[in-house]
Amino acid sequence: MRSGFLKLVAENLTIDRGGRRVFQDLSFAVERGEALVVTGANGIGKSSLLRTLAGLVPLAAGTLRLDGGLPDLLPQEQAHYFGHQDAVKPALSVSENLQFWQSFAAPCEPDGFDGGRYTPGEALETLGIGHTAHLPAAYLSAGQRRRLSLSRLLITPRPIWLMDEPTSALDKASEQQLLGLMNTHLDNGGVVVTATHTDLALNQIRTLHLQAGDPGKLLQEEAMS
Amino acid sequence: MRSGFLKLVAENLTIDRGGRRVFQDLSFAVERGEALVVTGANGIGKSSLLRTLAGLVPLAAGTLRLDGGLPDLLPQEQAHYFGHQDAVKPALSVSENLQFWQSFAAPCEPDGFDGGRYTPGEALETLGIGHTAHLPAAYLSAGQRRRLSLSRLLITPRPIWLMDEPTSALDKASEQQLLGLMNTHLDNGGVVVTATHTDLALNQIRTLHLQAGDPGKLLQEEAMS
Amino acid sequence: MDLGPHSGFIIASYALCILTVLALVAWVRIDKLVQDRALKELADQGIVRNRPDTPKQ
Amino acid sequence: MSGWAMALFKRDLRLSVRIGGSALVGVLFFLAVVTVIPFGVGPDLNLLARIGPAILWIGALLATLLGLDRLFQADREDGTLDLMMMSGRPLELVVLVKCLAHWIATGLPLVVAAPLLGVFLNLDPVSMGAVTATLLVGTPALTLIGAIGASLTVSLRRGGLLLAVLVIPLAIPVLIFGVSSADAAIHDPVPFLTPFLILCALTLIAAVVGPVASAAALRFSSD
Amino acid sequence: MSGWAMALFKRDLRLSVRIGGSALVGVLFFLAVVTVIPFGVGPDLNLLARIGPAILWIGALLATLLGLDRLFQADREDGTLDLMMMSGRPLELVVLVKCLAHWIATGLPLVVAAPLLGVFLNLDPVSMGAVTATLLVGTPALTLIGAIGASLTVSLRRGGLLLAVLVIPLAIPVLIFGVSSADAAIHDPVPFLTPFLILCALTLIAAVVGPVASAAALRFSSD
Amino acid sequence: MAFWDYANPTRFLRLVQIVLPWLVGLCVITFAVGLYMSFQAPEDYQQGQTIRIMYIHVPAAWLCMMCYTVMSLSSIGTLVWKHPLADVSAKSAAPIGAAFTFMALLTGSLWGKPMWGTYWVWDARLTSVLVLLIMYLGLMTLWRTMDDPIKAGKAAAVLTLVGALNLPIIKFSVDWWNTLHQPASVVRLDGPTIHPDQLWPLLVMAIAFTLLFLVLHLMAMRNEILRRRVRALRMRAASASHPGTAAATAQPAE
Ligand code: HEM
Ligand SMILES: Nc1ncnc2c1ncn2[C@@H]1O[C@H](COP(=O)(O)OP(=O)(O)OP(=O)(O)O)[C@@H](O)[C@H]1O
Ligand SMILES: Nc1ncnc2c1ncn2[C@@H]1O[C@H](COP(=O)(O)OP(=O)(O)OP(=O)(O)O)[C@@H](O)[C@H]1O
Ligand SMILES: [Mg+2]
Ligand SMILES: [Mg+2]
Repeated sequence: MRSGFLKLVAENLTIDRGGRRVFQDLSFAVERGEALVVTGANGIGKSSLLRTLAGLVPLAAGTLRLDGGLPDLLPQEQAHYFGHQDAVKPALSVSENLQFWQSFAAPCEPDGFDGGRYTPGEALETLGIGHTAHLPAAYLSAGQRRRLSLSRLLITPRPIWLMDEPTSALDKASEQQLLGLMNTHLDNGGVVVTATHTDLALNQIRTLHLQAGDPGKLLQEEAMS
Repeated sequence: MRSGFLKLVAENLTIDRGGRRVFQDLSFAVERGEALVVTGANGIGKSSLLRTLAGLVPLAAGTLRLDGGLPDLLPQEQAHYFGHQDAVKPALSVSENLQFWQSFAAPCEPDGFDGGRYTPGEALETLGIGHTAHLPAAYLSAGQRRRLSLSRLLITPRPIWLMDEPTSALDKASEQQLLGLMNTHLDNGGVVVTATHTDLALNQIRTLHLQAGDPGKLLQEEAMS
Repeated sequence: MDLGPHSGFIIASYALCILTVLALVAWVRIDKLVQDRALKELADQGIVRNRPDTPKQ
Repeated sequence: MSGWAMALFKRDLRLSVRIGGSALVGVLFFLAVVTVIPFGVGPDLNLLARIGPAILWIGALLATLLGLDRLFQADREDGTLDLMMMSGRPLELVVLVKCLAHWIATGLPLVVAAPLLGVFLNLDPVSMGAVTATLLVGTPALTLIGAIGASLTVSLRRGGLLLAVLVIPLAIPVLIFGVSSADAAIHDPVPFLTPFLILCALTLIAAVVGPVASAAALRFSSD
Repeated sequence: MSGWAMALFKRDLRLSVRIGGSALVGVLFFLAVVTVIPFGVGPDLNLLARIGPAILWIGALLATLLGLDRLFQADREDGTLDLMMMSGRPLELVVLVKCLAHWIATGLPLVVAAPLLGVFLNLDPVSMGAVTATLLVGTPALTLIGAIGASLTVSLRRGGLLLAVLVIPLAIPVLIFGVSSADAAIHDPVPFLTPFLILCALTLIAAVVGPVASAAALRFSSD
Repeated sequence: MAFWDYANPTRFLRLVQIVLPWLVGLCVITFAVGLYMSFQAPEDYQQGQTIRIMYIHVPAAWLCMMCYTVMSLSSIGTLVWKHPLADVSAKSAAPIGAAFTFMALLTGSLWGKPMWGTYWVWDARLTSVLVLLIMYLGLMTLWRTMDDPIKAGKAAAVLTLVGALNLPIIKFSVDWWNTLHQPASVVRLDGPTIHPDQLWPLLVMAIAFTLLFLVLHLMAMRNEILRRRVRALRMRAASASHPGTAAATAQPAE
């Protein structure tokens, strides 16, 4: 395991959603090259955790920081979020969709992370939807849309990938391809945090299993290889 | 295998969606007590097939009939559709939601099918959300909403269940419960048609595997177990 | 008491104001009853607040 | 009303009342439009009294049509509409019942608010009564005609404005006879009853054409 | 404009043009409102000419506000808004650029259509010019103020009507000075420039307050 | 004890419990005195007996503006200090403010008919009060429409503050537009110009209205806090019996 400087540190995270406490005092750290896999039953707070890391749900308490990242950027500005929604505009063509995100999202390549720097065309080819580049995104099937959404992560280098059930709605073949990309990202020195209901074949996995419990103690964290 | 009269017969189904042919000349038949599991890659047309059976997507060609059903009802009026959307109104209480569907959807019990006839209260208890009966449905978690949606199938007896990725977004425990209900329905003489990406442990399975091929033909049908 | 030629307007404005105030009072009182009943219903199910003194948030 | 229709009616009424007071939003919009017009037209009370019935009718027309976009959309988005089509109940009746519930929740409050707003427009009691009566008879027609637009735009996210554009041409006869019977009541020589009866007839026609056309559009839009 | 802003601007413009011609719907609504008013008010040409600028302004106000509900909603529903907040670009500027693109796609067509509609209302060339000029300067303010309403209602499905209700009170000063400078241009004695300059000032204020308040509301609504 | 310590809803409820009876008593007494005085006051040489409407009209008008001020301050509390009671205060003030605005409009129109010959004119002050009413009602709708009270509170706070900026603008622009209403005669730099016999009942009624506002506001805030408790507890009830599907800690935030 390559050990580097980049490290996403969460301390005593507490989140309220809809006036209700989702979890309390959750702490963990993920280093470069590592994938944190968040598991747990329905409604336990996996998506909420990822959205918190993405800066989309406000913290009720606790701190979140990225050691070794660019100092003048917030952690979420150095992260990609790949959730249930595709952020694909059906009225734009596939390459227009992608080009917009390339110009719009600020890239971020801290020391020790090598983002790969795909061009939009290469990214689409890599994901096997190069032939659709000039079609309106409305013509894509659900799986193709998801792959288009994924190519966003390739064209703008950012060290942290937050992925909420990334394999959902994908068939087996597409799932393998996705895992390959995630492993490459880890090898490049990136960090992956993913919530899932299935087992993912990633290189360096740490599991964060959320489960209902007494207030206060609610997580088991185990390091697996 | 109990063999009965009830039989859902599809002949030469052809479906166009968004101006594109999804599939052509698809024929199959499912008898009472049998589950037809539709599999295939993303975007191949599983959901489209189910929505066609539900009468929601018009047929471009082919016929669809229910032998042994009530003669003055269309096949879809004798079927339940359980898809990605829950049809749950957050502003109504759980029991108000359910009572509405009980009064609204016409029941249908042809010979040889025994629908069980749950009351709303019993259905909620069976699915383990009885304690939420008087709460607004807005307070339910995603999994609970899905179970509420499922209880619709129990209170109005109808012989055909059309289920599109029924286990999606469910954790393992809820999935088992759902499979139990589906098996009971089959034992009662019902028919289940379901699209899925995972393996389902149902009693009497026939698999319909859709796959892209020549524009003409694309299915293998195999009877298992 | 003689309220002059425009007594109707004066009485109407006082009466309608009193009505409005009464409506406001009824609103807060009924609302209180509703919430109390809901809390009691929940308490009967054994669901009570377990952090009586911690500030919210 | 048979059991299922009653259940649907009650459900829709409950939903309108509970979801952020749709009724309130409609009436507020009505109030806002009526308030805004004098800012444009100027504070001349005679002028306002003269165009008062028109303002109230146009306000009610816009409030009704713009509030209709969720009539079927909410049910479509969460899959309820699919199930309604499979329910074995005649879709035309379903539409009619939904329109009725919607009118009671949002149209009736407009009718009730009209006399109050009439005060701002310096309407005398007779015109106020006349406008209210015409609105009472005419707004159901607007809802029923609007339902056609609502089902045509059910699958489009950006319903409100488009719906209004589609339906306003259809609603113009209602507006004309509504305003003219209100005006007739004010200016004695013209008989009030003729345009008013025509207005009633329009509502009855809308009660047939609206649900039938709307149900057809809904069937085509299912997918 | 820096690269990302230009990319955003182009994208929003493209989307407005491609998706069911939002511009067209806005103009059609404007047209519908302006044509409906004579049906209500009656065909008195002098009266129409007198209230013409007001009708045009009120029509533009409603068309602008009612067309704004999708300004952020579309982006929120498909998750784009989440990504925008993570993009490392100042949200206030993002809002400003989106408003600009939206105004060009939907506000500008209204301004262009105004003189044509003026013909229906029997406006003379001077008033037509004046109304068009005030609309040109004033409608951006409406869009920018409306953006606040759009971000407040971004998570609510039933945005349109509510947005209008929330925003109309905020837009009243714009309406007052818009109509009064148009009127001033018609009735010579009153100076045109004073209200017109105030209108410009209101637009500038809106260009600051709108994006700031709107961005704040968007941040709070993310979840 | 510092005011800040009452930030805690529970302690606030306790405080309300203690203060409320006294406030209610005081309010009733002031109203009794005020109403008596306002019917004893001499009639106006110009407006005759209708001057009695003033004793409710003017306090209601003052209160409807004060109420918006309270809401604006609370909104700052919500957005800047994230004070847990701030949005409760703002939310429960809105209906009360709307009611006072309604009263001011109502009494004003009823006074306008004998004085001006019409119930309503599109005059600067009247119109801006009407706009204020629309703003109150809009805020109430916004609150009702969003089901998450925390988010609704923040959204409403933004709108309240923008509205607070807008109110003076409306006031001035409308002033410019058309004016008919009385100029200020009580709150003036050179001292009140109305007769003391009329001023005193007015002031007592103003105090009574302020007390009424306080009482209603405290009661409404208490209801709102309870409502949020019910909501939190219900959410917990939804998941309580099923730890498998419950959130990690099923604790109410309230
Ligand atoms: C619907 C109609 C009316 C509304 C909305 C209205 C509104 C107001 C408001 C907001 C104030 C407080 C102003 C301030 O203190 O700055 C006020 C004060 C007052 N109003 Fe009215 N008013 C209305 C009609 C009338 C009428 C018809 C009269 C009498 C002819 C009247 C007489 C007064 C007087 C004497 C004051 C006290 C002014 C002062 O001492 O500051 N109002 N009104
Ligand atoms: N937008 C929201 N507003 C309010 N509460 C929410 C929201 N989203 C989720 N919640 C609540 O937060 C809790 C955690 O939900 P979350 O979506 O994080 O669960 P999850 O672990 O991702 O579940 P799943 O396996 O179903 O995806 C749930 O109790 C849910 O009801
Ligand atoms: N509403 C629609 N309008 C037009 N075309 C559609 C629509 N929904 C799906 N399609 C197209 O129909 C085809 C079949 O889609 P369908 O949703 O049935 O696939 P699926 O087998 O269910 O895939 P998945 O495994 O992703 O659920 C796809 O090519 C898709 O692009
Ligand atoms: Mg999740
Ligand atoms: Mg599918």
